[in-house]
Amino acid sequence: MRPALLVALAVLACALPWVAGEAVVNWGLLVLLQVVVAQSWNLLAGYGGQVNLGHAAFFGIGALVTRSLWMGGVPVAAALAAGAVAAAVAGLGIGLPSLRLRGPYFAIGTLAMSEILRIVVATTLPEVSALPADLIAGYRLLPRYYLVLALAAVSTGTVWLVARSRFGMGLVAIREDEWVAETVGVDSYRHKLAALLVSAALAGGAGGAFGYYHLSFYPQFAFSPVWTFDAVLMVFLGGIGTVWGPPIGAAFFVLLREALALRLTELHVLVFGAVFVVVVLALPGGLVDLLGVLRRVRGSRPQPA
Amino acid sequence: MLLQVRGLCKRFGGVQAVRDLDLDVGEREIFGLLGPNGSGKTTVFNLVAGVLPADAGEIRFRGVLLNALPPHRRAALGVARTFQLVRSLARMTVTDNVAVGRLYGTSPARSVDGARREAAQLLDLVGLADKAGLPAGSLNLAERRRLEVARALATRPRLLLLDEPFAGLNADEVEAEVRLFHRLREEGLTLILVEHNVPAVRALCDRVAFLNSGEKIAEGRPDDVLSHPRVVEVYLGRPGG
Amino acid sequence: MSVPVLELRGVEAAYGDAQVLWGVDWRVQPGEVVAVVGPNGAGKSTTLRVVAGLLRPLRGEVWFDGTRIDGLPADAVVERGVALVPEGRRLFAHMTVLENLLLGGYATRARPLRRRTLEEVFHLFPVLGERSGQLAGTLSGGQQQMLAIARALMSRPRLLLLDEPSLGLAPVVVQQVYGVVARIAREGVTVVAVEQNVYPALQHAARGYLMAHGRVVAEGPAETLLRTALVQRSYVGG
Amino acid sequence: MVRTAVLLGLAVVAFASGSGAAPAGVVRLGAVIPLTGRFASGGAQVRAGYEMAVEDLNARGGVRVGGQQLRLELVVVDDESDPTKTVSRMEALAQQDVAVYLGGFGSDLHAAAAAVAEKNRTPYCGVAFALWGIHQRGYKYLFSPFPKSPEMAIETYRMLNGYLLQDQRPRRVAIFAERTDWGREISNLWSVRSTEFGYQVVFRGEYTVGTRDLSDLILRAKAAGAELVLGVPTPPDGITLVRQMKELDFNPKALLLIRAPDAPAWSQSLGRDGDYTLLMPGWHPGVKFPGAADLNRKHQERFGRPADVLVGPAYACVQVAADAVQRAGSLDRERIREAMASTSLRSTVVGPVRFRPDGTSPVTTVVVQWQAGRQELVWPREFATRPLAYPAAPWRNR
Amino acid sequence: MEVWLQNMTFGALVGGLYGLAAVGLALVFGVLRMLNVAHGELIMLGGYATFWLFTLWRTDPYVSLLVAGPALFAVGVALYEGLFGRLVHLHEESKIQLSILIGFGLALVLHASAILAWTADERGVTAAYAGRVLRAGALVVPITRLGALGVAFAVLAGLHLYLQRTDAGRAIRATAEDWEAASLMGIPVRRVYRTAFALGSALAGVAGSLVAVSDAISPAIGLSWTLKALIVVVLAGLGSILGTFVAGVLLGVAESAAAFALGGVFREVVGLVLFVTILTLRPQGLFGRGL
Repeated sequence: MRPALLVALAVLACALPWVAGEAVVNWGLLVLLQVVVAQSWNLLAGYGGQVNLGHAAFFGIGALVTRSLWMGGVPVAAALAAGAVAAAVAGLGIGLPSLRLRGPYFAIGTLAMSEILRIVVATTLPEVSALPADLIAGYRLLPRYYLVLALAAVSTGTVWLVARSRFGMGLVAIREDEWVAETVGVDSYRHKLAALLVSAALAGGAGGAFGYYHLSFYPQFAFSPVWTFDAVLMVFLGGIGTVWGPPIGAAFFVLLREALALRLTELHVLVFGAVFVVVVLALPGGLVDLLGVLRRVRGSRPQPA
Repeated sequence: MLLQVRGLCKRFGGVQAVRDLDLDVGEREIFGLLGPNGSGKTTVFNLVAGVLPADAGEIRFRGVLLNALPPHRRAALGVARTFQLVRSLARMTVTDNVAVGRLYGTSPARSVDGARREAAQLLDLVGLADKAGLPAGSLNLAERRRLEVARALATRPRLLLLDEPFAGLNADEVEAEVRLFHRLREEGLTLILVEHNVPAVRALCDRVAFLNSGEKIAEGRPDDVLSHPRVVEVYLGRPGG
Repeated sequence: MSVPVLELRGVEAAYGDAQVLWGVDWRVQPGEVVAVVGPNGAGKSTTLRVVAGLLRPLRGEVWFDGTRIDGLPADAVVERGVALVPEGRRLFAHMTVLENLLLGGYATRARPLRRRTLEEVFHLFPVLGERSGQLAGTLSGGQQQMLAIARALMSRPRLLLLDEPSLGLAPVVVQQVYGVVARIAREGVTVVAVEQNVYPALQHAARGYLMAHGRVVAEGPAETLLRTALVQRSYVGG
Repeated sequence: MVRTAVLLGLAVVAFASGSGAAPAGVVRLGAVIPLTGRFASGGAQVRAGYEMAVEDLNARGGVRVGGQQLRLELVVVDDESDPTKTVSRMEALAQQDVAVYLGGFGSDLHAAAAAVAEKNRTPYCGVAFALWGIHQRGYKYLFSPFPKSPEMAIETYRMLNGYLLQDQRPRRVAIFAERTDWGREISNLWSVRSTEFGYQVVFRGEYTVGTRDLSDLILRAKAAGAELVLGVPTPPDGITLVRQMKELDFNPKALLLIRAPDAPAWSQSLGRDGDYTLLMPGWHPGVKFPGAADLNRKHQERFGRPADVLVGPAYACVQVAADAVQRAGSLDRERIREAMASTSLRSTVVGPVRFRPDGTSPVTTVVVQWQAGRQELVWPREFATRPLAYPAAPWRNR
Repeated sequence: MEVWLQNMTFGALVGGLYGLAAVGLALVFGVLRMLNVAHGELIMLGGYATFWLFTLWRTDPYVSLLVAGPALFAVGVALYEGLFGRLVHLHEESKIQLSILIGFGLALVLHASAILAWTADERGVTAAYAGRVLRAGALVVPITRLGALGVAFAVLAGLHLYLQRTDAGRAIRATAEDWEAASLMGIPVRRVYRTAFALGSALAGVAGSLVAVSDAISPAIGLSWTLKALIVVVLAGLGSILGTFVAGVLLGVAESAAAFALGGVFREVVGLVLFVTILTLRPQGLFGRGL
């Protein structure tokens, strides 16, 4: 992506709360939150080739730990860090056994493990986690927005760095052919595990931000497989294994859905589904291809004399 | 001895793929493994490279027992290989296929950029410099074979295992490869190759071993082994083939 | 000369952006055994894929028995009487030998005669009859090649295309395979065999093409072609 | 490609041109309701109630604020039964000058929504949730003219004792609690209250929502000789429960399920097996409160049946909101909240409404029973359209 | 002991439905290499077909299978021609990816359309004989569920025979194994794809009918059935129709046993733990031959 465009986007993102209303900031926050979830998933799936369908578990653990600590009086930064670490530890617990599975077995195996976690949380913590009235009175959206913005920047930066690092080269080699990667000296298990841990920590951070952002939700909700599926859809839609595909996918996914929901009371789900299918058929390589298309269109336009 | 194999055995289901095999390959030797299809040659490669666990026996590389080490550890010690059915990292560029090797292996490059620079030199060596920026999946078979060699070399190995490096190459290409392998040996590498191409084996190998049904039935200089009556019988089918 | 059973006129083809055939012309007369040799990447297999309908040519025409068949899907080409034994045999490994053979006779024109064809095939390849209940993936390499050819014969082709039938087979087995090919040809089936190894192919064919870089560079009687190939040093013989 | 670019462009334009502030002369009520997803069936009833109430009130001239007649405008947004979307869509409504939030359906969504209302300092009137715990968090903007678990637990036993003589009563009670906060809350209350009314809980079992087999609970309750079964299943779980009770030939004398039998589809799905089931939907079209008959008539015209059980409470919510706006004499949300807290309405379709400090309201708790494929009001007795049918006929005799 | 047996019986009956729900998904994935995540929504459509036939004309739910199956077969043909068929020329990875995306969009469209058409209410079909049971000693077996299991088994056995014994069935298997080789046999591969997709949809339709009889349907049931089917497919491993069915039954039994031994809230957890355990011990699934 062009640096000028990147700077413009960054300025826009930072200035958003000062120029737009609460609802728009809220949408911005949701987009950025999904950027973090999508990027963290993209890191493992797009670069390491491991389709993890249990991503929601990390998000949920981050949300649960961060929120419990924060509501218990721990400063939010520390709570968030704890949430990310807890998610990474869970990544270790899930990763050690499941990374030995391959392809669809890894995908469904991780899905099963996260479902186990969700049901256990639903069973042991059925109470709603609502902020008490005094915390609500002091609630401000702004710090939440900037926190999520920072996380989105960190996660996208992480993917950008990984894509350019030795570690990333090793990961991509594993994605392409694990045997070959091993025979040139890539420790595939440790690479995958490391990618999973980073992915889990980022997802945990996103969950932590969600726990800090949301006023009232049931703990099991943060473990819902929908978090995983949304991430998968946004990454596929935007362009898997690219740095800019997931953010584009997330923006499209969230904003189109919200825009339709506010305008078409009954039909919005139907229209969203139909538009989604049309876009997928029109851009099978992901929305990120649109960047290339636009560039080509601009480049080929005849210059005015 | 660089590579020492003692009593190596491997069984797949009911098939004894490798049976009680002993091999000794010295530094800077070019060693050939011959034998008909299914004689266990590729299995020996897989056992030495570590993608398959051995049932019994020992594999020592420069005195280090390899048996329990995973493939990437063996690569770090200096064992590199190519594959019979070429395996390229299809959606990576030709340069990056080689750069990956440079970033791992025995003496990894410090930076990705540095690895890519060195990769470019290796691509020159194998004659792929003009394809550097293409995805590896777009190369043809002969080019991918050379890419595999470059990638293996990028790990700075001491021992290079070549699985049918001449399959599907024409005479000029084979000749170029033979020259390349001689040059690698001069630079200090040891090569073991599995090959059907008899003239190339004669031209290249110092010593060969002949396997049949997982057992070594002859070992020695190529001419001697290829004229060994049992070898002629099982492999060539008719004299002078 | 009579109407050729197979004729290619200026066939060009590409995989994606990469063009691999640059105007291939073949003329194959009924009952011939034709060998197509050439180094790897010469476009031999690609030409067969074009004839069989697996790849649509960019330009050029493919005529079979007086009708144009380029652009037809593979299954329609089979219906007209062309059978390809693909490189690597491509058997249905998880299905039995018998099932593989029955599938070979799937084409509408072959199905009514399937029982009879099966008997003929078992006569030609007795080992397949013995192993008809065995999974195809568990056969030995030579048996697999026999099954691949037998499966193609089940469609009662008038033109049989063989892609690298000797690849990966011990020399003794190669002799057996070509022995069968000769018998098939005697029954009146036209055979085109693509080989990298000049010897086995040209030994059993009367005539051949030498291809390189996506073009036919020489054609003629097998003997002559063998010398040309050697002179051009395109090969180190096996 | 071009097609996609145009589509994307349209999406962006549509998004950017968001509808803004409410026009003058309008009181905007914002409702985020599940119209798709798992809570959609309840959401549809709630929505119908809101829409009909707004129509009726506007037909009567709307509300009078500061000497001006203002029209009510209802903005309905679907949250797809997803609490995160509830939040973002409530925020979007906040930008559109919503004077009062109206609630959706289901405790997940209410919990999220009530907190957003609290944050935005906007009064929130919600029905169709009986969870009492949510009212105990010190929220000031949350109001609910709907019976809550404590009343429901008491009325359960009061109704039985009111109809049945000592020796007829189903003394041995089994509670099938879904593993949710509401399931736990009410099953505890049912347990606690049982002894003071002369009942004994012989079996309490929990299950997760969405299960396809409840035979383990049924077999245990049967073994314990339960005569009364209490539960709060979701509709699919309720259908599964009744079917399996029949299959396992478990014939309690009474079966009371809250929520699952609310939907008119209950008897359509279960036929005669759905009969005898008791429910506590919070309202019934048979109540003789002012306006209820009128509402039923209009509902009949539009949907071909009297008002569904959630339509009434939803309708009442709009009545409460309109009343509060009128008494506040302004569109200032703080003042509307004050007014709503001091509500004292004598004539809504759910009867008199006033609010306790926790936002709950001592509204009439009704008990309804499916009889011959119809929902009949059996309690309170003065409104009863039919007497209680007891004991339930064994499955095989229906 | 009898209670245990009773419990297991129920589990097996529910599990038969799991198996049937999974087979259609497995067939489509095995032949086309596409993951139709709207499979659960097709089950939902099958359920509504049965529901309306029953409500409008009192059609026996087991008879309505004969309508729901073919109706969903037609829907499958339409979906293949309109959507999924556009992906067949892509390579495997893109095919899986894009089929998931299209399935997701399709699921939303079907869900929303179903609400518009039939409201969001939960429905079920209760025939006159529903709830009747067969007795074997103390064991009771509800006939509707037994019927569902019997139908599921009969349909799958029929499918099995079709795939093993007929030319069309062998063509489907051959295409699943190697579509290019299949086309060289004269098999019209695209027509086979369409047939397989439509068959998968028809199986979803039949499963939906049985869900309406023994469970409840609503526009929202799709996702949970898709997930359940996915788990059964992987548990069984690809490549075996009857294996998929057996895996479904096993999962049902395991869930019931768990619910009984440990309490209802652990039912699904134990099923999943069992699944993960089997996966780590036998990564190719119970009956699979690896991918």
